[in-house]
Amino acid sequence: MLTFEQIKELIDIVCQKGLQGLEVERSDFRLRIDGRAAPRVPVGQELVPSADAGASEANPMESAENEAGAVETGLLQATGDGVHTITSPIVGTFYASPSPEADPYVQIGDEVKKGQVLCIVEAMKLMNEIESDSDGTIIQIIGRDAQPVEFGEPLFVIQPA
Amino acid sequence: MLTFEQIKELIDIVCQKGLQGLEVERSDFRLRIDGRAAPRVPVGQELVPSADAGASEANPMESAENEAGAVETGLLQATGDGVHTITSPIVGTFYASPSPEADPYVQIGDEVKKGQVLCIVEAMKLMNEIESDSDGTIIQIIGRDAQPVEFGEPLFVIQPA
Amino acid sequence: MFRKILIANRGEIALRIIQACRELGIRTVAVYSTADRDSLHVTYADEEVCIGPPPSSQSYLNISSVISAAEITGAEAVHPGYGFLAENASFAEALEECRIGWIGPQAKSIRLMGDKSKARQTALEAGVPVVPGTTEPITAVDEAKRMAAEVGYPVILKAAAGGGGRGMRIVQDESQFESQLETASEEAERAFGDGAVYLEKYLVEPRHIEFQILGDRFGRVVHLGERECSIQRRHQKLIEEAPSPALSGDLRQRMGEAAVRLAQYVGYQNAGTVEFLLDQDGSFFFMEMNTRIQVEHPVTEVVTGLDLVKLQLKIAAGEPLEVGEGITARGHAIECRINAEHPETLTPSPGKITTFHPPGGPGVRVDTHAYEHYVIPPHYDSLIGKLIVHGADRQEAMVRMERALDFFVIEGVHTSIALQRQIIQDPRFRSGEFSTRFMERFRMIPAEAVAQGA
Amino acid sequence: MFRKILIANRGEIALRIIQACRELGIRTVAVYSTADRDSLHVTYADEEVCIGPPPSSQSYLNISSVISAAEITGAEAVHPGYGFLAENASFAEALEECRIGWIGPQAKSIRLMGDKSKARQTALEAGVPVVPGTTEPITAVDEAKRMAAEVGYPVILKAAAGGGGRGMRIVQDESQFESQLETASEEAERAFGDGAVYLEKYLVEPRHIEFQILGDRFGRVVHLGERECSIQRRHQKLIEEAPSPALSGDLRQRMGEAAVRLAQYVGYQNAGTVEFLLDQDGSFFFMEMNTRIQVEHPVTEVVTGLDLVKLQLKIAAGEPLEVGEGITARGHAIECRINAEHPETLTPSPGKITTFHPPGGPGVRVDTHAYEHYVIPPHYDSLIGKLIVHGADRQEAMVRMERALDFFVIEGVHTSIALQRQIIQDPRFRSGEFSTRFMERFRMIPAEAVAQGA
Repeated sequence: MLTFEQIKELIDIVCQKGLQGLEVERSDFRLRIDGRAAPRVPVGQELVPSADAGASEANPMESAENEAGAVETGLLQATGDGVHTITSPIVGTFYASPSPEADPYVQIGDEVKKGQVLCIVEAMKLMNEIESDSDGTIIQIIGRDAQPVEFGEPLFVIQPA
Repeated sequence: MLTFEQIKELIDIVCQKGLQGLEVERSDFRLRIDGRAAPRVPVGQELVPSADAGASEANPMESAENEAGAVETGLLQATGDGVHTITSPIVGTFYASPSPEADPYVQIGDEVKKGQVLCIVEAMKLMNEIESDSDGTIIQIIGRDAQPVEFGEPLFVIQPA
Repeated sequence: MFRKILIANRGEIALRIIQACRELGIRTVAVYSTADRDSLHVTYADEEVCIGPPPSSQSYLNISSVISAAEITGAEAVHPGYGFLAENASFAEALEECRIGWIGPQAKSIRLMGDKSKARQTALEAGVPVVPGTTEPITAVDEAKRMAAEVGYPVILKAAAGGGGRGMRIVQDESQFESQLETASEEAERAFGDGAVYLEKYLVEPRHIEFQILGDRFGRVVHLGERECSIQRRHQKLIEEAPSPALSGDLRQRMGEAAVRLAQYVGYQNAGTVEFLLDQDGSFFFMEMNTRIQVEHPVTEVVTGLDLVKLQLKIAAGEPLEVGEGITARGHAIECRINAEHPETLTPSPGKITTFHPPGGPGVRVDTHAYEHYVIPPHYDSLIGKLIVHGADRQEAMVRMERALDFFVIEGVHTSIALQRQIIQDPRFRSGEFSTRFMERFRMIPAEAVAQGA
Repeated sequence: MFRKILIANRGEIALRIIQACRELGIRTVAVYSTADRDSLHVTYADEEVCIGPPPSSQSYLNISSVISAAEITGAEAVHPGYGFLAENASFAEALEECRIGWIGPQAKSIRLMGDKSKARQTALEAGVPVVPGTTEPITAVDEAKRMAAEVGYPVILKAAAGGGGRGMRIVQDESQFESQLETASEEAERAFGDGAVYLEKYLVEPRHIEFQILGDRFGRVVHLGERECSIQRRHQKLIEEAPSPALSGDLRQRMGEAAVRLAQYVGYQNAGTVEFLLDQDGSFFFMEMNTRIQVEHPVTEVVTGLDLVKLQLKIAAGEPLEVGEGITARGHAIECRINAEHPETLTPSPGKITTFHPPGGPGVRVDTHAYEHYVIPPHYDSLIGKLIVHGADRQEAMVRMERALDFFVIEGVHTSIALQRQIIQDPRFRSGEFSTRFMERFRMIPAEAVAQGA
């Protein structure tokens, strides 16, 4: 059986995690929490005319756009406990290495320091070096070489040290 | 078992968090809190342009129109346990008596039989006698003499025998 | 001008009439069935009266209820819209007896034009060509053959008692005449117990061309040009346009004059439409006259810049026609009727509209009573709106219609939008070379196939 | 013609450009800030690129981001709409360096007309009248007095360093001249540390009249008539119309010729607008030239039947102007700018639109990016749509606008609809006799008072 304090704590967890509901049942005890009302799907999506549906599939941001909070999470996407995402601060073309012949700046598993260059995003012929904003280990490289990236698009996932 | 104060606290939490509901059940105790309903003004109302808001106030049907089920209830309005409403089957002018000098067909408190004439609704110079559809006692006369009535508008309330 | 009128209709046309009344300072009374409580014509009218339960026979078609509603609200006249009581001469007469005005032609014009054979006879008297053929059933084969030669092959043999295609035979040339006549007569005998057969010229690929007419109380009649209405399915118009891509200036003038001549001959007042069949060789034949405002009146409004419903009200109020001679059309207009129906099966699709986003921008007009959350009742016809575009020429009108259909988002019910998008993109539609048989040959590409091709 | 362009804007004008591109078969790239993810221009464009966070300085005004977006999507040209980068000559030049096309006038025209004093000088050279006055600060009182007599009283004295009304003095006649000059100079000295003062003719009740210009790459320039834009508050236009009720045919011709003369003198290409002040005596003066499409372009489109955005695209693609000489306006058009702001306090009202029901029917056009459930972000201007009506004459346009405003339902945010309804009903607006000072004198009746009166 759960105490009053424990019930309160469970409610907090349900809300934090965005769960739809929780039920606990024992022989002489039953608890049911119905999560927050589901956020309405943004109308922008509903309004995509069917003829156009294919046009935006290439957009890797799409999946993040369903959340009302996407503006914030797009900038610093927490994809799990402790890890965080480096996003592109500008529109341009992603380059993993300083020149076509050179080795990539970083590879998966590399330890990086805050301020270390991770890649280049070219915009209007200017090579913008993108630096790591924390110490840690590269656990995922999302940017693909010589491919366009938008503002806020995730490039790297880092496990902070 | 939860104290009164604890229940109040849980209600506050449900509201604050925007939960849809909470249920706690123990051997001899059950608590159920249904979260706030998402406020949703009926669309028909929202679309009334403000400049016109006054125009329809005179319509006695208006209050019934907010309910999706109004179509049904307008035809046979159950206004309480057992009583029922005689509505106008046609558009026209309500007359309580067969002629201006005559007494009204019925008065409050009168016992009426099924098939007994209760009033006249004039439509296109035709005097349509409106009959009671059941035995009972007249407990309310809603139609006003020589005033227009719409289809489905309540005329009498009867307490069936 | 009237101070208050009653609108004996529902849906988009009721709303259209309210718009015209607002602009003329006329108060409006809406009537509605219990199924239409949440309809916009009820919301936007100045007064509203519930006249009956959902079935139209007990509400919108109930003459006594509609007239009572006019009486209890003190409405001076009734606008019938189209459909329902619009072409009911008895209704017009009943109103007259009750000293309530009628925003439409005189009852006698409605009655005359409502009778197909009298209308045909009247057209002949007015010197307006009708489809040539026999007026009496064929008795002598030789005379019938001479008649067929006179009107020119192919000819069609029709059962006098007929309908629905039975007892109908198309005869391509004289060699087949006798055998086909025999078959037709036998079929007619079997189907209707009457072997009598008429003969008529058969139009292979006719176009449906109609002329908008306006007549005032002072005997003046003008036409406002034509509408091309050949895109129909099961005699339901789907897409209309003005002007017709098939008419030369000379032909337009001759057809317009014929339409005016007929209207003048019957002393026609208010708005009406004279429908013609146009043959491939440029000859045209009177089909029927509609004694009301048409669903497709906006295409004429868009190219002429006139407001036909306002003109109807002004004529009914006794004002002389303020329209000049030789109204010129500017640009090109196309209308798509947006129906709540499955685009392939054509079954009606009543229910709740969950998303409703009409298109806007240059040259786009939307006439609709629908809105987000509106529930389309199952009791009435499936028209939920009309999308009308205006372009500098037919080419611009077509691409604008494509764009507007693409941007028109309706969810929750099926609509004809997908079908119309395909028609607009059809090469034959694009070319302007089509007849009333267009839809017989048109095969819609199912939605899944469209999605795969994209 | 271009195959793909990028639209460096948001809101209704971005959508307007998408519409034009669709009709011309041009693919579109939308750019958007993170605040505009759910905007319709993003939904309806063929491709979309997020270019930055909500502040426009970091997104819509960020030249490098916009150009990068064009580069990564392979857009051949950029349409800037109005506002943001539309009159930024450096942007036009940067695009040229990157070999990306620019749908607008040449950078030199933008730069020249963006400099008020150079623009004034250019107008003088082109023989287009400017408001008479001194071009150098007043040094000798006597000469200034002679000048004042020449331009005619009243005159206005303006601080050379000034702005915001300080150091401005209106002089009604010569007897006040010296004392007012002293006061103006002292005020200017105190306010700006510079007592230099100019003299200019003071227009008591001027009207704001602007002419729409189009120029192609082959040196051909035409005007499409005027727009009346005198209904402004704090230099923000609220209501525009075409034609102006103040212009005779002769005056229209002379002003139109002056506008064309100026555009031709600077070798102007693409769409532009020459703004004039029109004095009560019929004399007119060049004010400025806007080197972009205007918010109020639809009123010109509606009366001419032309699509200005399509013409911009065609001109930029090197096509010659296909517009004939002497374009005739048909009927009368009025536009109301629908802003999300409190109609009395004018404070912006961002937030979620809970009900959005635009009007339809004859002669009504709606240009909007809003929809039911749309959240108006607080970062950009408050224009959420434009309601444009077309009528046979000014009278019909006015009653139609009233009707359309009445039927336009927006809930969840405050809008300017109530204010505009009152302006349209104002007797002075109705008479057509008004100036740019109309709104100074206009007092809105608060909503409660309107409700009580009803």
